[in-house]
Amino acid sequence: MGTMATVPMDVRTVAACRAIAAEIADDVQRYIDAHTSVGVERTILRAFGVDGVDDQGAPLVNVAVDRYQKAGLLDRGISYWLARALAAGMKDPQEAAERLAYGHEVDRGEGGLSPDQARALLAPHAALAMQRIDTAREAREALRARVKAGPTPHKYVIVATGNIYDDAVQARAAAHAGADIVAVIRATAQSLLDYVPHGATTEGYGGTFATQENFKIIRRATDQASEEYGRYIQQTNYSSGLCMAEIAWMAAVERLDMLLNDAMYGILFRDINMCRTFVDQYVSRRFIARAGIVINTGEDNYLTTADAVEKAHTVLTSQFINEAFALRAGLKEQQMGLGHAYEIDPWLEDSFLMEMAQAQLIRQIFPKHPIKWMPPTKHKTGDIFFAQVHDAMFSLVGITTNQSIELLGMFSEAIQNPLLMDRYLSLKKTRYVYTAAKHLGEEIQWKPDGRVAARATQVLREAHEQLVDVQRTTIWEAIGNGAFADVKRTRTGGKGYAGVVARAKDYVNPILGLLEKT
Amino acid sequence: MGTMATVPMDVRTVAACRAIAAEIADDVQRYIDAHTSVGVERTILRAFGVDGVDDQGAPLVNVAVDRYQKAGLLDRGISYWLARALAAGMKDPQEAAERLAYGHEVDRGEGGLSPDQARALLAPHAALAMQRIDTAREAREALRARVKAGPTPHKYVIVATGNIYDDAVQARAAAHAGADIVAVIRATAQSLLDYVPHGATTEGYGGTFATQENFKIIRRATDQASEEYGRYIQQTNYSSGLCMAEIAWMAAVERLDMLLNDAMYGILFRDINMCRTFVDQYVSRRFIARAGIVINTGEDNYLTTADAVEKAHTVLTSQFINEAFALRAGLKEQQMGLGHAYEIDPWLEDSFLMEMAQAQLIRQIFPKHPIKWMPPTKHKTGDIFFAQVHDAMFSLVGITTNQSIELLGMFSEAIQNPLLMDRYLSLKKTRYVYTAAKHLGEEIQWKPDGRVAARATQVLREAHEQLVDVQRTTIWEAIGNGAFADVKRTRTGGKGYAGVVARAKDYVNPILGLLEKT
Amino acid sequence: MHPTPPAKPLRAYGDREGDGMVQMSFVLQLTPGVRAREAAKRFSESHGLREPIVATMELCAEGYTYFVVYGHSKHSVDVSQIDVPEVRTEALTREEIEHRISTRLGRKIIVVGACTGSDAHTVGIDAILNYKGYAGDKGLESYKGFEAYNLGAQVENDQLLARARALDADAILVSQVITQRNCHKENGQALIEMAKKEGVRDDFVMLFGGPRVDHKLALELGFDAGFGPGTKPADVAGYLVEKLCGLEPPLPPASKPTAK
Amino acid sequence: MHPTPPAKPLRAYGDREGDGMVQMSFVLQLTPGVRAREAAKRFSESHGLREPIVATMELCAEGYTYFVVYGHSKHSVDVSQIDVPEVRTEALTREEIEHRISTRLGRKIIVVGACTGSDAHTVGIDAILNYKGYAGDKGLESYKGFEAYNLGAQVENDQLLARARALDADAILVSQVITQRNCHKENGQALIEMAKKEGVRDDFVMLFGGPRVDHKLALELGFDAGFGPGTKPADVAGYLVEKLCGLEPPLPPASKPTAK
Ligand code: B12
Ligand code: B12
Ligand SMILES: Cc1ncc(COP(=O)(O)O)c(C=O)c1O
Ligand SMILES: Cc1ncc(COP(=O)(O)O)c(C=O)c1O
Repeated sequence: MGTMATVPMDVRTVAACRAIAAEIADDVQRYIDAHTSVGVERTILRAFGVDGVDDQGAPLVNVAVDRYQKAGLLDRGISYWLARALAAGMKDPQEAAERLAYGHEVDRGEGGLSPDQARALLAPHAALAMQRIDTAREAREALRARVKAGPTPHKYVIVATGNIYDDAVQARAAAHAGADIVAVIRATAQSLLDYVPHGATTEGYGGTFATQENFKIIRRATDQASEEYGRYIQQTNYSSGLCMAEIAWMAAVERLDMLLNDAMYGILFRDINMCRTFVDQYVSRRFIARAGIVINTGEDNYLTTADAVEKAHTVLTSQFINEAFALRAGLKEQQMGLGHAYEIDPWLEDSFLMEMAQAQLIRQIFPKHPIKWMPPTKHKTGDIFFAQVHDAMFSLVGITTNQSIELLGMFSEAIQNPLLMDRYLSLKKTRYVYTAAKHLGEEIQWKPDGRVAARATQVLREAHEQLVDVQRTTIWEAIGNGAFADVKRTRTGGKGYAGVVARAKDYVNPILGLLEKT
Repeated sequence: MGTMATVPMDVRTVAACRAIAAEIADDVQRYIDAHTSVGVERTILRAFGVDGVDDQGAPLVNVAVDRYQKAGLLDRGISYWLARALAAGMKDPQEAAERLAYGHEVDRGEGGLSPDQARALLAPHAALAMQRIDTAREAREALRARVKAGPTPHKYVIVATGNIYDDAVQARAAAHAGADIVAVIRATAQSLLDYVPHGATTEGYGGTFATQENFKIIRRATDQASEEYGRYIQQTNYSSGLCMAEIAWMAAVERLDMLLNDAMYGILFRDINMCRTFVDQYVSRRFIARAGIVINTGEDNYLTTADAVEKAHTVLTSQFINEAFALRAGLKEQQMGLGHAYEIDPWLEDSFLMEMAQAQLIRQIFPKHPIKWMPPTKHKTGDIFFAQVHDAMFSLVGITTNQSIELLGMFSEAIQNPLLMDRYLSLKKTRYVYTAAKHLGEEIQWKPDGRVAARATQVLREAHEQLVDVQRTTIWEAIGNGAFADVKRTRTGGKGYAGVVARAKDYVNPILGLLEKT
Repeated sequence: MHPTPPAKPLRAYGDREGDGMVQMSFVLQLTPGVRAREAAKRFSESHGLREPIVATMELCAEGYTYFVVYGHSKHSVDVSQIDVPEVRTEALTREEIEHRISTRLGRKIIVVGACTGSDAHTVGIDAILNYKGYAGDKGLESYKGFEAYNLGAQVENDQLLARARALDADAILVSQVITQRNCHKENGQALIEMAKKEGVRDDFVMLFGGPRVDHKLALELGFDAGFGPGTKPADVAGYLVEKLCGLEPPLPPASKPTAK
Repeated sequence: MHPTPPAKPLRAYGDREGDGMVQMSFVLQLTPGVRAREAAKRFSESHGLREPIVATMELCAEGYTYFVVYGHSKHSVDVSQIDVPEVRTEALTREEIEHRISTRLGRKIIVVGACTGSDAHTVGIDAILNYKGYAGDKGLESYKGFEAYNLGAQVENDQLLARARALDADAILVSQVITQRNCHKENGQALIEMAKKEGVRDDFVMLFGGPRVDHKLALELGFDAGFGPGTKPADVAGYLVEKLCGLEPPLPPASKPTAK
């Protein structure tokens, strides 16, 4: 490969941005390390192998954790109580969890078992959890070594029929038409559910429920497609919402390749409480890190509510912060699919140049990161013929600046979840643009004193200024002031705050312990 | 305007190409200067003001010229015979022509009137012809000074309903949607007719007949549109086929802005005889030059029958030759809309880069020329959604390399003449691309050692080699060997050869005389 | 453009009056071939297309083929039979609105808006209510005569109604963007029924909005008016003022054309 | 892809079996507005679209509006009722063709081709006849067993027929690319009638080809076979060989899918 055209990038400013982001994240990390949440504790139970739902469909992990939370005992960690149940003779974590959930009385922790004893008792089970993750990871790596992925930018499409079996059909069709990555979009309401639905599902508005069984079904379909088309097809879902950590676990063991996972998306776009989100994202990422999954962050969404020209720098600011959080959760740069998007009003003069500037800047600032590049959505109308063109220009920027993961624009964006035909046509169009302009990025140079260079410089400068600001006020305040996406949230507002628990001094969580040692 | 990105262009090679093309054209010009044709002579009659058809629809100019040709008298020029009829008492050229056509006997030229006397007698009528052209030209210039044209690339669309009144509706609709230039495509069969149909027409396959009345009707519609939308709308038609010179005259006085007019198109694509074509194109261009009309040459067509990658240089070769012919007919560079096209198989790797190279090279070699840039046609299929994208990439090259006249691609290219909606959507798409990438050409530089540069260098080199070849064999032979468009034609083959006449020593043509003095 | 008013009934227009040209695309569960082409033709004919041209036929998934078809539709639509009244084109100016509120009503108009159910698309309701507004037109918050409460996204119907009652609001503004399987209709209707059950339906002017909403639909669901894509805050303000001042309010504007 | 064979009758497929989703676009001579939107809906409904969504409505010329519509088509097509037989997929190889000609016929097959009437599109007939061929498949000229005469473009029917008679040709190949107002059909039919009148129709295998041609149409016009877009020279060669050797010739292949 020749050298790609670059835009000016002041390395000192970039270093300064990273340093500030680190401080911003450290501040929050102190809070995270002192807290847990119902979501986190449920995840831990799942990792210990606890499964199943009651006759109302309530997952066992929810019943158990809620019970101990209500009893004010969650601050010691559900693991501690699980250990005690095991010590009391339960044959395995499943039976132990059932006792926590349905046992005659809540264990108030009288007598016996010190935290260290609990940890010792749980150690083999915790090791088993790690092994399940590692086995899945190795299986993925083996498959990817045998069946190679296509070249970047990877073509990422969504399926979203609501019915996992139809999704499987669509996923294979997408792979047939050239997709590299298939995401199953979640049902509209799921992220606000404080539990993970169970089993295969065939109904869902706006998408399909993320359940462990659904993960299996779709993974099977994409594995088959990988084998059949001789190209590794990546599978994606959403680790976000009130169950972000649980889904991370499920994805880890069901061998998903990617997860939408962002340190702040839930806060901004789902009005989920920030304390809850920060705690949950950390734990989810610890699992993700170990599983070798690539995250996709959600900065692209900012430009759907805020102006893409004026607020371009907020995307970069947030990427630095997301990166800092991710590093603290053990993620490698190669796992950080930082998000950005082509959302400038297409009718603005030189909008294409501004998009180039932003895409190239991000590419340079995050060179090892599998950057996630989102298509136009906000300015799409029902004019599908125009939308095709808009999306083509987007793909052209994608190939020119060598983005890593390209979500394909759909000409029916303003109308519906993509139909089979829409996805096919989008893939065809993208294949054309990638082929026809394959080496464009190597062929050109951006004029050093041109508009593109100036725009890139401006965005980096503004991001630096904003980072300084965020650090000064702390991120908690900054979000309160609408720093991102033009959305304002308060520290104790939003959904799920009640599910946050300060850890006791003798908090027990051997699984997190192992993950933190990874 | 900043400076546009350039490709390497060896100025000496370019100069050498021009010098060779001059010799190639000079060779043919000697032939031209010694010949006339029925088409030329009819044109001269029209320019003297002769008009009308008989009850069979046969134009008076045809009847008159054919009669004198059959009699073997055309070698002295129809003007000579016209002068004699005037000298014999006919009150004006119209009456004189009627006598030539329907008079009792053919005037065998016995006695009286020397060539010089004939010229003197015709002088005021010839002056009137010039005046009609000049008046139209001045009217155009006045209107264009008042109602300014839009920026380049000018957006050029075709209308082709077959019915001139529907065409007028479509033309105004196109102007409303942003078109700068409207062409009325000709009926499929017209170019092989050895006469120009008369009056307003409402039937035609594949297009609308070019008639003087139709020119008036459509000009009125586009003039109205110019006034209404405050943007000068250019009107175009076809000066090609067996009546290319007559149409040039009609266009000149009906104030058309452009004409499709090529020194070789008829030979290659209509199998019109080369002698005939060379003679006709010269005279047509003499009128065009005086009228201030811009020609559009047809090299783009070569790539519909020959491969656009392998035969790219033949386009350039032909442009040099067309330019040389045009110079000999008195055209200014600013009137030479040399044609080329985006016809590379879109699925070829880096096809977009090759198109860029060609477009930029042509732009540099012909900097003052209003280059005509044709959209993809050959590789269009009925997949209209894909075609939109293909056309968008074409428009992107157009704006990046600042082509002058851009024929807009139509997504229904493989299906039908464009519908109202197709044209609207194409204009919308083009407006978007031009706006979004307005300054792209100024923002980039092509790597001096890159693929684009190499391609441009190769095309120029190959064109030079081909020119050397053509000169060696003469163009008559070269066309026989399939030099252009992979089509082979012989010197005396093809349609219309019988209409070519060697000029006698005392050939009279005062109108051409005046045009040659312009 | 044509000098004469449109002939009734109207046919589709390709490039000549009455040619009836329409374009269709669809997928059939067939493999490309002679038979698939014929199937596509017949399928098109059953829609009323004469002489359909199968412009493209491509395998788009194993066993599925994508078609583009053109044909002359025999159908027409009689516009004179359409009872939906045409839009009043002149909206009130900001000054007129403010003036009417202060002179005729003499108090602020209180509005409460939300994007309801599981729908989290706030951009539309924000555009109408928030200061920033939409396409250069400032939102209701920017008017002296309005007091606007924007409850944001994912608000349950009962919360919205409770809030409106608590604030003694004049109007309730509901936004619905997600429309899969008509959930927007269900959500909207459920709110109206709840209001009726609580006997407060007539205490509020109730407006419905979103990209798939039009006036007709809103009326069917029991709202007072519906607002579709391209609505500007001033349209809503104008409507509310006239409605609350007891005048005949202008109809909600048609969805705006989206061209640039 | 689906394990089961397609249900008959077939409906359009959006993203779920049986959803019937189709897309349409068209222009109506109306100005965008409430009434135009309603007219577009009704127009769509008259084509059999249920719950049509007017996705876009834009002024595309003064007084004309462009619409994109999606809707659930109620129509279906019964593939089992389609009598057009499916293609024989394996074409003969070049070697097989040459072999059969030399062994069974023992002489060259003489073909004469042209693009007729005012049609000047030679690329198609050139692709079939000339050495260069099409998409990597060499034309009939390249076969030892064929003697191919390509008369080029704009050839009148009587010239073509005269030439075929003079050459004592086995087959006449007609290409028609321009199809406006069905002139290809008229031209084709006129040639057949001329041949019949001259009593020579059965002296030749007569083939019809072009982007809008299919086997069915060619038969209707009186040709022996029709060849559409994507035809390769070998398809034609194979057909001619089998036909002239008195075997049941393979059907012309379906128009090829155009995807890459
Ligand atoms: C921005 C956006 C988002 C943002 C929303 C951010 C936010 N805070 O609003 C984010 C990224 C978070 C998002 C998420 C999702 N989205 Co979304 N999103 C969009 C998008 C791109 C633009 C919508 C928009 O902002 N339009 C601009 C506003 C100004 O227009 P508007 O809403 O029509 O409002 C105007 C009028 O309708 C009117 N109006 C609207 N409401 C009201 C109310 C009243 C009272 C009045 C008077 C007027 C009025 O006035 C406004 C100004 O003119 C559309 C696609 C598109 N281009 O339309 C998809 C789209 C709406 N989303 C969709 C989906 C499915 C989702 C998800 C469910 C996907 C998933 N499974 O994860 C999620 C979940 C969200 C949820 N639970 O609701 C689908 C909906 C499909 C359907 N028809 O049912 C769409 C169409 C995309 C698609 N093709 O799949 N989305
Ligand atoms: C190239 C081209 C031209 C070239 C032709 C050069 C030449 N020497 O052939 C030029 C530039 C000269 C030209 C001119 C015109 N063209 Co033209 N042209 C095209 C174009 C872009 C491609 C056609 C082509 O070459 N296809 C490739 C070949 C290989 O495909 P094919 O013809 O289908 O052939 C295959 C099969 O059909 C089959 N086949 C074809 N014939 C036969 C015969 C037999 C016996 C068999 C067995 C098989 C067979 O085998 C072939 C190989 O698979 C099309 C648009 C498009 N993309 O389709 C317009 C198009 C065909 N042209 C069109 C028009 C209107 C014209 C003009 C009339 C415009 C004008 N008014 O000036 C002129 C006049 C020409 C005339 N009198 O015929 C229209 C026709 C509209 C219609 N449906 O009626 C089209 C569709 C463009 C458009 N949308 O307006 N054109
Ligand atoms: C990072 C991230 N998480 C989650 C989502 C959406 O998922 P949900 O709203 O179901 O949490 C998105 C939106 O596309 C996203 O970008
Ligand atoms: C230079 C030129 N002349 C003429 C034509 C076509 O016109 P006709 O075939 O009617 O002569 C073309 C084709 O587009 C052309 O490029």
